Amino acid sequence: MTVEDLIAELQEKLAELKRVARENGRDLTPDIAELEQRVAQLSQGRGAWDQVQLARHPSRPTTLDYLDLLMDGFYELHGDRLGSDDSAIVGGLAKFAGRTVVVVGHQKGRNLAEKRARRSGMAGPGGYRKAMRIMRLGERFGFPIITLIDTPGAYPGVAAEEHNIGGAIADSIHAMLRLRTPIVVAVIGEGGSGGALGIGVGDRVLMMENAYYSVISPEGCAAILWGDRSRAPEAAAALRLTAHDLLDLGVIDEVVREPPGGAHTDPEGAARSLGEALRRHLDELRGMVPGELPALRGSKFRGMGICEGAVPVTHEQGGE
Amino acid sequence: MTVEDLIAELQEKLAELKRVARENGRDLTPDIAELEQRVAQLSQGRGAWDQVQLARHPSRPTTLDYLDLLMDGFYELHGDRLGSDDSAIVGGLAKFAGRTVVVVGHQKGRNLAEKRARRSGMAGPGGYRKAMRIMRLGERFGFPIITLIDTPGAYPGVAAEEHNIGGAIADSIHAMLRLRTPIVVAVIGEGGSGGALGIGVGDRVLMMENAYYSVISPEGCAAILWGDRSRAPEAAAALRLTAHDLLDLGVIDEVVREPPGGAHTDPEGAARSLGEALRRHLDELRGMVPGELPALRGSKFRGMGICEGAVPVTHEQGGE
Amino acid sequence: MKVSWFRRQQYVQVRLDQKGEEGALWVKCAGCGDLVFRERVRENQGICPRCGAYFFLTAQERIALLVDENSFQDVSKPIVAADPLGFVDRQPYVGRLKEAQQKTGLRNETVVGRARLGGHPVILAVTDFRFIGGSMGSVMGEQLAHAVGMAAHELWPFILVTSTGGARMQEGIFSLMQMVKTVTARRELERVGVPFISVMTYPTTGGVLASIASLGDITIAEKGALIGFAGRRVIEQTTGEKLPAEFQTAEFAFDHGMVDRVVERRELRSELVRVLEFFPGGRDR
Amino acid sequence: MKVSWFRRQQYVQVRLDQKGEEGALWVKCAGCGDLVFRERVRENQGICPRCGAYFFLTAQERIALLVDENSFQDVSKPIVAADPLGFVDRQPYVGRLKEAQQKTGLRNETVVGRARLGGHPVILAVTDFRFIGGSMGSVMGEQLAHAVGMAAHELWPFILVTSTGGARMQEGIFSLMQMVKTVTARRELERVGVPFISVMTYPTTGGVLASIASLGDITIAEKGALIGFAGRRVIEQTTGEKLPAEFQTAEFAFDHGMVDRVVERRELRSELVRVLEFFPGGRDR
Ligand SMILES: [Zn+2]
Ligand SMILES: [Zn+2]
Repeated sequence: MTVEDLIAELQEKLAELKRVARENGRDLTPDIAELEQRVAQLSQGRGAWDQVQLARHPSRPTTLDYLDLLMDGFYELHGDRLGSDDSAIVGGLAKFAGRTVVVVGHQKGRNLAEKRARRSGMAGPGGYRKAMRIMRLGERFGFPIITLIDTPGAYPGVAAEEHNIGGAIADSIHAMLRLRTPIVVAVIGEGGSGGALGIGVGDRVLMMENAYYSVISPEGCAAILWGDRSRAPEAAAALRLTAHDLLDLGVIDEVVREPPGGAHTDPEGAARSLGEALRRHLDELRGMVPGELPALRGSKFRGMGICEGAVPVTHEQGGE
Repeated sequence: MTVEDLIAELQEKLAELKRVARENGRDLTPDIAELEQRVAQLSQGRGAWDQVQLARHPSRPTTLDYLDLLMDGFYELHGDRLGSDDSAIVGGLAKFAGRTVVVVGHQKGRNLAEKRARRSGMAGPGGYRKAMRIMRLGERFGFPIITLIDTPGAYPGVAAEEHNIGGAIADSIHAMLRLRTPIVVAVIGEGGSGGALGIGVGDRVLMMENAYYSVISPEGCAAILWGDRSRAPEAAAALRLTAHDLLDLGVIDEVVREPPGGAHTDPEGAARSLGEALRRHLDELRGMVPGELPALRGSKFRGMGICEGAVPVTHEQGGE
Repeated sequence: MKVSWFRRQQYVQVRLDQKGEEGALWVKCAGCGDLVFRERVRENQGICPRCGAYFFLTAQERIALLVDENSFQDVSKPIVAADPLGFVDRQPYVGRLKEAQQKTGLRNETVVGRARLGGHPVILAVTDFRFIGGSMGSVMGEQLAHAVGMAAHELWPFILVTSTGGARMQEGIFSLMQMVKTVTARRELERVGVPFISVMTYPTTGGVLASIASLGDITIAEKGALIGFAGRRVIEQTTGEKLPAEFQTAEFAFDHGMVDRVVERRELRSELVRVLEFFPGGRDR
Repeated sequence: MKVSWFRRQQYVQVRLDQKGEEGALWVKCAGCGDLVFRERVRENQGICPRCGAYFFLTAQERIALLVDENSFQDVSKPIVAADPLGFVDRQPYVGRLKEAQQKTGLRNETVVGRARLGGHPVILAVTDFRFIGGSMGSVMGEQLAHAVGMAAHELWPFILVTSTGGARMQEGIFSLMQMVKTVTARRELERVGVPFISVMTYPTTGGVLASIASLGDITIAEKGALIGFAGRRVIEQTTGEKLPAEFQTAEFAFDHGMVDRVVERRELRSELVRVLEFFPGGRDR
């Protein structure tokens, strides 16, 4: 259901309520007010749900697609050295703009079988541990790190909990804060909560125009708040999860333009745009003293948050 | 079968062979020579097998026994944070001689049920990863580390291989070489190959008088060399695996005296003796610059090995 | 990932005071089903005197249970949640916050203080589940960073007692970013060699588990705690898996190497004192 | 832990030349059972031209297969094994060594050289399984330390190709200590930022797997490799477990996250060149 359909449906209900109120003389003001508010919220935030849909578009370029288009050779590395190789995260060495970089990203899969094998990019603990291993490899040789985020969230499964998925994400965040090499993060599709953040701690955080990044999926949010997953569009609007929202909120550093109609309509164009942004940020970071990066990266995130009644905590730009 | 029994048996066979040779006029010289050599080897090395037996004595004090006797409070820590808590290795904080230390050791179990649960001290990958985690905790706070070795070897099992037991031991060796805090290792019972070495990289390596430390179990060695596990006593003699052997070979730093009859006859006495040695070495190491320990530790082990036809490689004392 | 905390009664023997029950003399124990005298429960460290089930503790109760008498000095930052998204669900977030403040008497879900445990000075931070599920938004992130900063400055051990459903949905992406913020804070303690003891109580889930709570030097789970990243229902719905009986309990966390110890509520204070004995330092000593 | 290498034919398609077969024109392939012309196999990189099974490679054959033509310069240390324990089993260790030397024409099991791969200068070390199972004693430890030292000095990547049954029993505790020694050497490479590529071939087991071989920056398993710590028989006898079909194969190691890639013998050289392209540096470049 599109947002337009939903709005139309709500407006029909609203008209009905008003008719009943008028004809039967009943006071339905609170119900009418609530519906009007929902319509307003949806209209105002209709872009949000549309962008969530685009971010999830089945033909949207995945991490491996971008690597094919952007990198001059990607040499995939495998395994966490602890017992598993989680294919929901891919990582390896690549040549980008003539230099070696390390790339790590969620990989959803490009067909049904692959999607199943990769659990649609929902990584388990082994995925984050593999990511850490590969990123540390990059650090050892001073290679900059690029991470590409595209996941509905970490995998919610029994085995994931048994292998301490919470601890794995925490460790990965911790590890990324310590890396003495530049890190540029780009949310290319879905930025699903902790599963996204697990590889999301960078000196720069970019988002593709139609990507979203959220503390919880719109469906999960709707289920918790209203017990109704179908109200996801409203949740999407309320969560302020679009790239432009996040730029306004000061949480990301740049919105990467996509071709009109979205990245899936012109993957090459999207890759060019992403590649230009990555190159620019890596160039800027290359000038910095590697030993200073962890502290700057830390203060960037340390400064995120908005409270009241105290000295306002503002977003400090790390690395500039 | 004791070594004495074995020698008696061989000597009987020898007499028989000689009789046959004499009476039948057959030339059995090679067979007689081989048997004579076996007897000689056994007689010369009879201490070896006796000490292996003592090292495995069911009442021999275990790591937890020594901790009870030596430490002023042992606070056990658990878990590798990766999905398992391997009880074949115990570790935690302890007060020793008035100061906090970190202790890690194999734990065989003190009764049948415990032995089963702890797999008689045969640690899997989770055990070595737990050990690393706890040792790094010690390093963070500058606490010296004591490790107590008492294992027949790493656990040979399917799950162990699936979780990369080889890599876990390699990582642990690597981690111990990097720790910036003093490490004293003591082999208190069985020092079984890689499973022992996985927590065996120290600035000082001590052995209890009746402990053994070997690249392979005597039984395993006998099985490979002669296809006959019962020839373990000979293998034990050939392997030069006793504490005094290893001291002579320059591989360990000190033999810790045990009460006459072995540690199990007087655990308190054994603990006093071990405690005195640990304290002395820790005191010596305390004077050193923590940042220099990894390099010294490395060069200690870097210097181990004897080759011919080149500049002899001798055992350099680290940390002195 | 946000964990729903609505189904907690199903799987551990803990019960949240219901709204409206605040003043009641008797409360019903979720463990044995009996009505027990509220004051008896309070005196008994929030443990049912009949069956031993644990009741929720407020932050104040938790603190009283842990610290040396009269040693606690509240040094929380005087901040309250903002509403950076203008979030409205069943009610506006600002209304939800007011309600929580009125119900709990707290400005926010996180209480930070200087305290002593067995004579050892510490910085203690406690989250209160009654306040919007003890969830982590910008305020909790800032309070924890503030607490850690003090601990690093004083060289006092830092103890964090969590009771939280995870990230606070209503502050959207800011809540997610607190995961990183709290970990940057944790790194300050590493730099100065100050210990961090993480105490997980019922429940410690979602984004808080996946950040600072999992990074303790020592990690202790209170018996009866629920410890897990993803919610049970989410797991069941996503994977169709049947969940083991002990799933996400303190014992499960212990068996899977996530925590150092599982400790009874009655023993928690003495356990922490025991741990603190191992760490020298602290400016007062 | 020592792994017996006597049963290798059971689980991979590799076959060691038998003593006495050295000069034979035809060899029997363990994969298809056919008699194949030895020279054809040699020319075919040690791969059976009928069924694709891999034959063992000598160190020289392995080197020839990997490096640029005429680029290999043997810089092994001129050392041979001592007999520090006076070890005697079926025959004295010194005799066993002489026999191995005669059979292989090598002084010892480890060959170290400077070489180029696709133009990239590297230090290459290869172990030869024919020499007492390619097992690690003091000599291998010293050769690898020597090789790593050169790599660190020249800032050239270090490539180690292992074919080894593990630690060498006959040198007892000294063999065990080589595990630490090789890891200390590996640390030198970290300090200077020189890459270490570990190539595991049939078999890579025991103490070598549990030390330097597992610590590659990049780890490549040759298809058909046996990779495992403990021997199959030891596992079966100790635990009574039934071993999975793929147990300890290269694919098993890959599935369990132990290696980055599994590579066909024919592709190994180009694979290594591909990896080297990512690493700048090396004094000649
Ligand atoms: Zn009760
Ligand atoms: Zn064939």
